[in-house]
Amino acid sequence: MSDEEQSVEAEPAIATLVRGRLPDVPFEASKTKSYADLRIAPGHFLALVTGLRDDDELAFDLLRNIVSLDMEDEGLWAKYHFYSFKHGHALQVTVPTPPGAPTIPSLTALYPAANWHEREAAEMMGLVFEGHPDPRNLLLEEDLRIHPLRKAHPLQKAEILQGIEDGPPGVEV
Amino acid sequence: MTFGDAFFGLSWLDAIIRVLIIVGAMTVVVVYLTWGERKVIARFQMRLGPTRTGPVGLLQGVADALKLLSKEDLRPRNADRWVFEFAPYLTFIPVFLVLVALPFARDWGVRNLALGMFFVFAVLGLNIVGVLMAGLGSGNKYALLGGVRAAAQMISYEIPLVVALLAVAMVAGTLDLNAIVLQQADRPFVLIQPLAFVIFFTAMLSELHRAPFDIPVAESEIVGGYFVEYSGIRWSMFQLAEYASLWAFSIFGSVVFLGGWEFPMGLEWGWGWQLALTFIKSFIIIGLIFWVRVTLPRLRVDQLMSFCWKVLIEVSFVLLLVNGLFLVYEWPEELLALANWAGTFVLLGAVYLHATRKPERKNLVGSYKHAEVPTP
Amino acid sequence: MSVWPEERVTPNSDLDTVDMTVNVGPQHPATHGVFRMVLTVDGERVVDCEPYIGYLHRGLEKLSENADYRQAMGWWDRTDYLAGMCCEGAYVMAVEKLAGIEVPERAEYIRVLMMELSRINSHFMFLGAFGADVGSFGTSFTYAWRERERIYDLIEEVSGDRMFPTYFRIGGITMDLPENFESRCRWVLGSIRQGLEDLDGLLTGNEIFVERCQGLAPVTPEQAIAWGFTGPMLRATGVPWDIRKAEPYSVYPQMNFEIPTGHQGDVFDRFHVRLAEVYQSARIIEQCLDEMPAGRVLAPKLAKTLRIDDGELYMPTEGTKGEYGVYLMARGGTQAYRAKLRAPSFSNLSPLKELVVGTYVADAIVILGSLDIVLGEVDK
Amino acid sequence: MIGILKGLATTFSTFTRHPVTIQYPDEKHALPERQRSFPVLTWDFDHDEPFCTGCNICARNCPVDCMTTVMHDNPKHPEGTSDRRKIIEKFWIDYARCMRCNICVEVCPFEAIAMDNNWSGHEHSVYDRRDLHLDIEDLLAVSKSGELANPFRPLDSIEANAALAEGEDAPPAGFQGGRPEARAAQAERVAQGQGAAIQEREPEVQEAAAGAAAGGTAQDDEVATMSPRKLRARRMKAERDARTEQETGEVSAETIAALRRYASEVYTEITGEPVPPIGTPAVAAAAPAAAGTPAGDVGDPNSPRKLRARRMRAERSAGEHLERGEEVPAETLQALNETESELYKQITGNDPSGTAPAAAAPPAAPAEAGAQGDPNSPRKLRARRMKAERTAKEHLERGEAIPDDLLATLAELDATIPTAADGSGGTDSS
Repeated sequence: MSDEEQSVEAEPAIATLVRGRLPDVPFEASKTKSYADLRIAPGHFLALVTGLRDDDELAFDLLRNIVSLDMEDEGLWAKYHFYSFKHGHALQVTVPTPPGAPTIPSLTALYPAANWHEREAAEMMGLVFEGHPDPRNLLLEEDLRIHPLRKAHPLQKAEILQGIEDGPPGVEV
Repeated sequence: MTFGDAFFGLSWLDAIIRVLIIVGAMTVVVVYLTWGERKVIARFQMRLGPTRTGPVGLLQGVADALKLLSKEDLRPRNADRWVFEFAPYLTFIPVFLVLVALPFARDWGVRNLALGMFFVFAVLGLNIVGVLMAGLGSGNKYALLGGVRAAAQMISYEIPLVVALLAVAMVAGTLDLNAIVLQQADRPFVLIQPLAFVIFFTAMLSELHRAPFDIPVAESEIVGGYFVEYSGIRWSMFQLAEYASLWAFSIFGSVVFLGGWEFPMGLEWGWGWQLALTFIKSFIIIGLIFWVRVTLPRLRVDQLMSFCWKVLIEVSFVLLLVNGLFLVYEWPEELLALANWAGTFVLLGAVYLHATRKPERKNLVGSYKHAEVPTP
Repeated sequence: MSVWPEERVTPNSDLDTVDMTVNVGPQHPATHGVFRMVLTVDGERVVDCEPYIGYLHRGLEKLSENADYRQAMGWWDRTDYLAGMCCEGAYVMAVEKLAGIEVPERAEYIRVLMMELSRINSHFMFLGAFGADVGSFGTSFTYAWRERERIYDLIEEVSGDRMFPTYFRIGGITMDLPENFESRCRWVLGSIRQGLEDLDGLLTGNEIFVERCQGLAPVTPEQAIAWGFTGPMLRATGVPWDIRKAEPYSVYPQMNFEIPTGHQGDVFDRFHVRLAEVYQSARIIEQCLDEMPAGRVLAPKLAKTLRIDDGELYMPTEGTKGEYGVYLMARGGTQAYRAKLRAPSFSNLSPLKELVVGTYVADAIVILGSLDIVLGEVDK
Repeated sequence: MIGILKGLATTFSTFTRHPVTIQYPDEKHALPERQRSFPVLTWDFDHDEPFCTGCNICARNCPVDCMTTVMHDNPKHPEGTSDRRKIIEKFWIDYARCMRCNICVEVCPFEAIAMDNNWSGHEHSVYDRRDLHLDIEDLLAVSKSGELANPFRPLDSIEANAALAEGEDAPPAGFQGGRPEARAAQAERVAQGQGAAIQEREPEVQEAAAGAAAGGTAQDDEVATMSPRKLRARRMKAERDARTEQETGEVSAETIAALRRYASEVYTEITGEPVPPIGTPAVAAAAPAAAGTPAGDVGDPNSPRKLRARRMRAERSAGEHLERGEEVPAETLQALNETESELYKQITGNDPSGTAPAAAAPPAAPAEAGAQGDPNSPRKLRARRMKAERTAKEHLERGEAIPDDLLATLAELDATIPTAADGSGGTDSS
């Protein structure tokens, strides 16, 4: 499914396949440099994913990766990458969330692999995954409520002489 | 000059002098055993081993000793004071007692006891107490786990050790170590009792917490076992005990199985040659121990226990039975040797078949009865 | 008594034993880096396991978003620090695909050769460390290290640095191979095969080793896929899936090599799959050496500082531990707008609790060793 | 048991093999040429100063910001021993932060920074992290001590690769800095008592003492030796200033001077006078210093520096001719004669005529010009006379009458007053 011959407006094959198999799920398809991308609202997201997983025509049984994105004014997004061993095709699903409410239904029930990915996305970007069994911080300390990967979070000034200044190194941001 | 009679006629002075000689010999041997082990294991792993201290690293043992002497001797606060402090002595004294009964040459030994072998068995049981005291006394989880594992292992492996040696004693007819050596003039007992030697060797490895049985000191699981909280001179006592028992057991093995100071040369050679022969044989056994230590991975605790209780003890009792049968009916010795060799191959074959049985699909992950325990 | 911590009492067991928590802490010889695992132990059996990660979190993704594409290279080969070139290759291929840069043929071959060398390097680290976990007191470690040193010397001669070569550039590689590289490489391959025979002889047939690893934490293919296992962990369960064949990139389609798979997905199969993979990688390296074309090693007319306009891409590659995926989003400018690493060890480590509960303490260490995790990429 | 026996056999076979470890501090294995430990600065033995000019490109490109640089004017530039105008003064690299990614070596335009590829680069262990902030002395020590014998430069390799790929032969190794030959050459120079650095150019006379006029002549001299590209740049800059000032109405004096100096057409628009051609180095003495030009900014062509410059130019061109074996052309001989160079004596065998005719000493030389020596010496008089004659001739060529103050000086120096018919045109051949 290389991208070149696909004319820009024609939908990628996967998208038409998914639209055929799951007619009632509203999503817009587009192409990225690597995989076809389906954009869907958080509301219908769970329906789409259950369809993708259970439908034997699609059979996306591997959830590869969850990427959390901070699109500044357009709110927080999450991108999921699926792969099917049976058919060998892959797919990317984008779930944009409005700036105020970054909540997405959690996939841990469908894919156990999503557990740690969602915890990391939650702590790094501030997305909220409802229904996650264990929403504690994964990489950062327990009580740390900052979201370092957000664009607003400043990159700490490179402290020139570690341990020289009396306070903790490089705090004066 | 025979060494049998007492010095200056006074038996107590004689005892003190011999004990001092033994203590001197032991420290020298222990110091050079640590160096030897590190050198030999390094060679097995294609590296150089200690070369910095002394010409070929010869002063490594001395350097270690000095370092340990200068180290501060700590005791953790929640450790039980007296249990913690007396534990090293209780692991070291039994090993030292074993050396008392061992004949190094014709009459060279502190005391030539009529029940030499029996005395050794009795004394061996003591150091389990020391290990347990160290494990429980130091108030550290790792030490606790190590101590309990060590105690379980040593107790269970003592039985096959004792039974195998009894089988040899039956064939020799006496418990006096000197007499046993004299009987091996024409053929060492290892040729007649190979199964006993195999059982003795494996059981001895686990008594010394060595090679496949070094579970109490398994550095990759519980770091360091029962002596993890010790430091300085107390820790060196444990090391001393370990290497001294290694040397004591190898001397014991060479005396009982490899014909000690008599086998190939007979009695007319001087006591110097006899001493040298005993040492050479004990170094052969020590070399075997190092070789096994470098090669074999570690057994798990339950495998260790099942190997001892389900395999070694049965085989050693069968060995005892067979020896008894042959001795009662005075069948020829060669037949006895043949039966023993057959027994050895049966044992080794059983181990091989057990290990390479077709891997039936064990219970799948997560189905252990404990798993439904509510996690916090 | 002060020694016994007041822990939860295990219900429905006749003897009211007390569970003890053993802290296999960040500084522990068996945890391959800074990883902490708190085991709740009932006697010798593990009842509960709580992994703690994040000690080696260096903010790779934040740094990559605040440095231009060339500068970020230095951080990416520090993720899987046992196979520097594989990570660099993944990152560089992702950026080139995003920017649409054509890499000359010779550079592709050299990249594949270097990536396979790093893969062998990382597998030797596993074989050595796993032997030590099971208890062979460092003999397997020194055998493996002898080969790793030779591979590192070779990489040092080519790129200048042993672990973090920063040898690849966007659009090719920095410099061509030195003249004596071919003979040196064939000699190293010979010593790799010798090292493999040593390790094979030492561990594989060993009854005690077999006894310790056989049937330990077996995983079915469905469970593995559900947990997101990839690479040797997934192939050990019998699924012949390798991204170099499933979604080929670079010049891998011209290479012929098999994909070794296990049967039961237990610790023993994982060991065997990785051992077999080293032979396959050696084969690939030989093919690379034979078919190495001449020509340029850097794309012509490269921009001084690379600017990529809008676009996003997820580039999965076959890292040493599994699928090492690089997600990049660019919105103009010299810096990536979002860079995310899909680390194989991160997913392989996540079901540790399900794998370890019910086994012994000694087995927990062996299972952790068999996952072959590298904390650099788990914590990113 | 077969597996265990196979294991024992393997360990025994390794027992018999030769150990692979070496005693590190005593024996050290040879490092490959491309080895890179930490960045160090390279020392230019030819000019006895670091190659680094403090341009800060490496500090900007460093992903971990581990470099800080301070730049200052190169004291050796006026002395003429180095053509670097700026040189590095302070340079810190924090080895604790450096991740050895080799980007600084690749971006450095002056090959001033290289990766230390010998063992000294690996022995930086210190007790305190702050000791890892190496300053310029430590950074230069490796190269200065000659240890950094053949630093490896990745860019040479890329260019060499590209060249080989296209089939040409590989360009010569780019890295000149810190080479052992240069170090040996410097050692010889120092042994023979010369300065540690090569003498690039004549040390420039301190500008301040020569005052405005000399300043002018200094600029003229500069114009004479400037490359066409720089000239064009200066001219266009002057024109731009002129344009801007024209909008504001009045064009300032120094812009006009600049326009004149760089022979820009805009000059003729503004002042309506023909633009004098710029004195190109080949033409010896045609500096258009018309005495009557406004505000005498162009400066006196016969200032000692001008004379010396002309003499050296003449000698150089004569030398070239001699090397090529041709006969030295007339006007070069004449120039040699005028500037009393010894070379004239060697060629023609008699004393340079410049000093022979004892012309009356014309008193009207600009008083402040003769900074050295007695203003009325015969040589000075002759020079003034010839200058007066030349200016008079130019006036004739432009068709104007010779101004009377010039007539007075001509009479005073009893120089031959050129008539309009005298078309010899003096020496300013185009």
